Amino acid sequence: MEDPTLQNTEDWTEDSKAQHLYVKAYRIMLTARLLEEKLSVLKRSGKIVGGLFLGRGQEALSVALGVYLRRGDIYAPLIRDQAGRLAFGEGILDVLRTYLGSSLGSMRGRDGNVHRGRPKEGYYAMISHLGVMVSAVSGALMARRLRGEHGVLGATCIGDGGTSTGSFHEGLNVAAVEKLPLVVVVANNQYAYSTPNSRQFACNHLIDRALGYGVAGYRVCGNDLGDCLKVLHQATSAARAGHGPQLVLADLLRLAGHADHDDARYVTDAQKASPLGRDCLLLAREKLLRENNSTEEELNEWYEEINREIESTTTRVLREPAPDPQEERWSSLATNYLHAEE
Amino acid sequence: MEDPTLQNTEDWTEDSKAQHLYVKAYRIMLTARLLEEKLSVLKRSGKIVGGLFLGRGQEALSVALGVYLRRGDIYAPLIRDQAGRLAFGEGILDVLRTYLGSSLGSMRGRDGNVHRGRPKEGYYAMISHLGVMVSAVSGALMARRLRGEHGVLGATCIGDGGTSTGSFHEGLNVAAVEKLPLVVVVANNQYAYSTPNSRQFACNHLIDRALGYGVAGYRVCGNDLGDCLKVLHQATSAARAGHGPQLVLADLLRLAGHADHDDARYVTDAQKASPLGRDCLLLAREKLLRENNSTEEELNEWYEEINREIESTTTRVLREPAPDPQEERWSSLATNYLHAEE
Amino acid sequence: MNSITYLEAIRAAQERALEEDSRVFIYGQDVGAFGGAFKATKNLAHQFPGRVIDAPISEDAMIGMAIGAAIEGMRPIIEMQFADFSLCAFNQIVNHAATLFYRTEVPCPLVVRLPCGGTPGSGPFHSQSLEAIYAHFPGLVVMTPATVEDVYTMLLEAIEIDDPVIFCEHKFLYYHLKAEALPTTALPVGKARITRPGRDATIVTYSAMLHEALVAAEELRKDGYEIEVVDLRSVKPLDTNTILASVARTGRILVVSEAFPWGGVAAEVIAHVSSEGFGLLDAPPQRLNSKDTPVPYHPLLWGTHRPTASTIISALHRLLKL
Amino acid sequence: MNSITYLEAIRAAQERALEEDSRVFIYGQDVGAFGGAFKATKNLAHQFPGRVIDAPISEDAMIGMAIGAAIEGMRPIIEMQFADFSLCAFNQIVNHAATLFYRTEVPCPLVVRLPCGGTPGSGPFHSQSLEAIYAHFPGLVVMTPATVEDVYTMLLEAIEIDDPVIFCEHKFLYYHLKAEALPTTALPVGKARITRPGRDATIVTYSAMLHEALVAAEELRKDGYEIEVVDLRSVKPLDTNTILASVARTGRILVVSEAFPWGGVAAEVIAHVSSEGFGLLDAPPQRLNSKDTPVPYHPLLWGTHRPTASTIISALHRLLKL
Ligand SMILES: Cc1ncc(C[n+]2csc(CCOP(=O)(O)OP(=O)(O)O)c2C)c(N)n1
Ligand SMILES: Cc1ncc(C[n+]2csc(CCOP(=O)(O)OP(=O)(O)O)c2C)c(N)n1
Ligand SMILES: [Mg+2]
Ligand SMILES: [Mg+2]
Repeated sequence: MEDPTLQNTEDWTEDSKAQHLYVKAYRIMLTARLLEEKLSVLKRSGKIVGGLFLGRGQEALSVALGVYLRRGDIYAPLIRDQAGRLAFGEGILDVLRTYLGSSLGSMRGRDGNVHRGRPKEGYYAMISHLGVMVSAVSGALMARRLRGEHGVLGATCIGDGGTSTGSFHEGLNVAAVEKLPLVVVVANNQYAYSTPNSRQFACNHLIDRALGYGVAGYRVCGNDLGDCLKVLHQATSAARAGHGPQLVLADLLRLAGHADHDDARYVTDAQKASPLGRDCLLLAREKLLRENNSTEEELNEWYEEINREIESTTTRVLREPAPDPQEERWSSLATNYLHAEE
Repeated sequence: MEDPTLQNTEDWTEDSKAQHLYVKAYRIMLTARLLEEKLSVLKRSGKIVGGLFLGRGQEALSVALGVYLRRGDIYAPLIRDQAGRLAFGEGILDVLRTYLGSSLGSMRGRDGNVHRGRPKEGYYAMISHLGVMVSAVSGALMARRLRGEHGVLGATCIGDGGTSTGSFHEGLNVAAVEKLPLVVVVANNQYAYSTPNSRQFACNHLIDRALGYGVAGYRVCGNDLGDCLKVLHQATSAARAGHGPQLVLADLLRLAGHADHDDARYVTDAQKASPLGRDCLLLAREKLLRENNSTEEELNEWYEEINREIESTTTRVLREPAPDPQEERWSSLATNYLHAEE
Repeated sequence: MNSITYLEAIRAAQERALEEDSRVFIYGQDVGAFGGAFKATKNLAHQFPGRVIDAPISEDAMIGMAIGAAIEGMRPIIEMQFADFSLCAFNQIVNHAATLFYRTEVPCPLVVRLPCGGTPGSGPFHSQSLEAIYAHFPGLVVMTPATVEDVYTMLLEAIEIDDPVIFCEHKFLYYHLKAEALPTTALPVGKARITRPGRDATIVTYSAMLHEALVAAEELRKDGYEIEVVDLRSVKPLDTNTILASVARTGRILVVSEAFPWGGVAAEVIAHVSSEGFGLLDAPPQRLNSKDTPVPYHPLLWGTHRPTASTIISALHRLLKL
Repeated sequence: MNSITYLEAIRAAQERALEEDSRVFIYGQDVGAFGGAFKATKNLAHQFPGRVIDAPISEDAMIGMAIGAAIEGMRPIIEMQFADFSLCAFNQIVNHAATLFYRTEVPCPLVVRLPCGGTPGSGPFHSQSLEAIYAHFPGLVVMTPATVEDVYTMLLEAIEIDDPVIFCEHKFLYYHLKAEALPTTALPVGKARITRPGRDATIVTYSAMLHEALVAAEELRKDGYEIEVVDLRSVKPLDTNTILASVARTGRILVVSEAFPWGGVAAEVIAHVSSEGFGLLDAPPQRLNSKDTPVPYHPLLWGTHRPTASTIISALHRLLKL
């Protein structure tokens, strides 16, 4: 097992590649944040139906996994992974199409919001039931191995609450038995909906589970982009190199309600005031200003640029057609000759 | 966590209470062994239908849990726990009635063989699906706590294979969160049916799971009755004293096939020849002869006595009526007014 | 109280059960201080300290816990956050809870509360109607209350019953459906109710579809038809007597259910009616279910996927011409 | 080959699939060197190294693995040790595998092999017939082969189909049922077969009950009745055309299924026949299922719990008099 107490970030200002990655990751985080802010507005104005789950506070962790994934890898994000999705290559057009129910979106109105993906491109579409994606990604990796493909990576994310599911346990155990190139990122944001860690598990820290599964474990400061990038680099490299599943445990706080309707009053003031409660996006921005010679103007320009793209894409998508029930095939089978007519 | 390397038995020859318990446990082990040998004969002669799973090689571990249970405790044994069942108070009459399908048995022919119990007496009737009994016993303990009862103990057993079920994970995690007085004994007999540990989990030793659940863990030599008694004493005492769930991991070998039809050829010769492969019953007998002033005659007399009881009970049960389908109520509901007539 | 919602009635029934029966406790995700995802346990943790307990995200263990507690004589109520998540506990429900009494003669009195059914935008995983698959398994009682009054009295009865009860609440009714006061009398579980008497055809339905059916029946009155509407209330047991008596009066039956079509409540009712009441039928019995796909996310697709007053009206017109 | 059992045909189909299609692999508990609990994969791990893989006791993960592999273009076959254990993977099957194509337009071609049905002494947890609950969910194909020939050709077709297939094998047929040779032609899945033509009444059935029905039909011949026996082969899709055509000939129908009565195959078939073929019926359609309790352990109870040739005979006599 790797040293679970890694905390201090590399001095990346010395290293232009790391620096470049940091900047790239920041920009994606910013995009995710601004996009989700727009989604909140759209939700409040009734343009989005269904739950809206925000990744606010979790962008650094999410993006840090995404930036190390390559075309051909498998990625199964969860509800708070807008940043990781963008890093993996999702366009904001597809995000908005799905949330706004455009028939041109990848889910064509059949599924919505966070339940989107393009499985053929390695971007899996989560189902709601927590835990199940771990074994699904593992199966994909097993398939690749059976075909003799190497260097592939699979990655998925889950929350502290999701680790209590039997499905998570079975999936991670199987991945460990098969020594698959899998990275599982656990975002411990201290709560599952309103339920605190103390009612979710009894170990001192979820990192203690790694040993029991026989997988490498890493502990990371979830709102420190530098730390996230460093640890995810180690974990993704180790998995790709054939060292079996890597379990990354991040501590952080969700800086929003569980979903749009939740005011998260159960989060204690002490937690909000603690280092966990700091906003990863602000921290990264401060660091860029401090250590990267970035200027306020530059960063504000990004902000404007991204917002312009979000606005224009929203306008475009709002004009797109909704799915037409009359045009629907209303069949759930891929095999045509088995499709019963009504 | 307790020291996981406990191996050496107390010098119980000095301690008459421990000695007394050892003798009692031995006698129960012997009864279980002889009873199961009779069951094998009955199975071969076609008198038993359904699977016959033997506890051969696991009696020391099983009995060591059973002897520490008291009236009012909850016990959910598994397929190889004949010894523990007898220790908890099951009579051989009920065992034979169930296996031979007597209508007078506790399951009245509705269920059979290992799936027997008397839940109202704290003796739970397992279902086949592995893992589910952990949460069931936990729920019973929660109920007792809600009622203000203290000092109660719940106990259940499972195999190495059973630890891979999601149900086991959820159950143990929940018990840990609730800090319930539960002892979970894992009999690692190296195989789940034909599947070796190497295809079942990837940790070095299943004891490594204790930390991840936040429960106390013990490692015990599963064919050493003295060690089993010592460790189970610690574990049951700790649970009863309010220290939360206790996970006991025993290493041993199953000295029989998975069920009656299996010749267990997959067990390696090296394993059979190793210390794991030694027969707990013989080891205990040798120790009694060596250190307890027991004589061969005495121990042989027990053997005869037990066999006589098994034979006469078998004769009696074979004369008992089978269940009568015409007399069956054919309803699965306890609530009479909801029972639909056919 | 001025106007009580379906959801509030659920809360009130639980409050009363906790108050009157010390064996009752509630277990589920976020049911404690938070009051549950839908607020069906609002304030109860505060009113009944230690008896409204937050569970980890472990549906299988939640039911396992309830089984053990039920064996020990308690009356656990398990709240699933959505009915769909109960499928993670399917094995414990159908193989453990449902078989316990048959196998051991020890009752297993637990209630699994399932927020069921579709609402716009809820999609494939937060919309399912699962009554049929639970009803298929021996040993379970499956209730599907359609009114504020029923959800209150039936939940109280569910808690009293000595068997595991699958209590299907409809999320679409949570806030929309209102009553003036909580009822003081109750029709027992196992009895269907003739919500609207009629003469020309019978609609048999339950849960949220009752209200679509009533709208359709009212609409057909304009054309001079009197449609009888039977609310099943529980789908297991199924009150075949009331159904047959209604068909005896009308000669025509349409069964409406929001669930998937294959082998659900509609098929079961029609199988009974055509086997046992063949001679009563003036026309082939008809059924209307959702389409045979997952429940779609988009409100426009969803509105076409499930039966509505308007598709019921069309089905009735067809039935009346057969 | 001299005489091939139903079980051997399953093995042979898997062998052929592994040989001809490099996308096929088998995953399940003890399926590797051991050859499976029933020996349905005997020798295959040896013949196809690395492609017949032992799984931990993790049914949920087994299906999850298969889903991922299927998305990547493989054709996994999952062996459940007994059908009953598939309920531990219920969520992955009905919510993940079954919805995938509808949601994403990416096919999910996997086969779940379920050793189903009762045998004496197997009891509540090793005897279940689960076709109805899988068929209830959109997105699954549910096959229930009753003959050696069908189990062979249908398993091959199941592997080729682009959708998740629940393949219900009947354990009672594993050793008892024999054929001379493996078939070289096949009726496609989705078509029922008229196993025995008749005139006076139709029995619709499938899986092990086909053989009980055939015995019953033969017995009624002594009384001068010609009973037509339809083998459904797959319960989803359901070949209603063949069923209706048969009822058009005979005017009478009895549906026989070993599964629990509420909302199963029998209810679904009767709902179709009475809705769509009402005018063809000379008598009320009838059904015969197991009793509505868990499957009992004792052979005497079990023999009464499930339909048998003799209870089918009684039911036919009743039907013929209606
Ligand atoms: C098996 C299952 N049970 C219940 C739910 C309902 N649910 C959705 S999100 C959630 C809380 C998840 O908490 P956590 O895993 O910590 O992720 P977070 O929301 O904190 O990011 C719950 C209970 C679910 N999705 N899946
Ligand atoms: C959930 C589940 N899946 C499959 C089975 C079938 N099965 C019965 S015993 C067994 C092996 C159990 O192995 P282990 O837990 O190590 O116990 P042992 O037999 O070695 O005592 C299996 C796979 C089961 N009982 N439950
Ligand atoms: Mg969380
Ligand atoms: Mg074992």
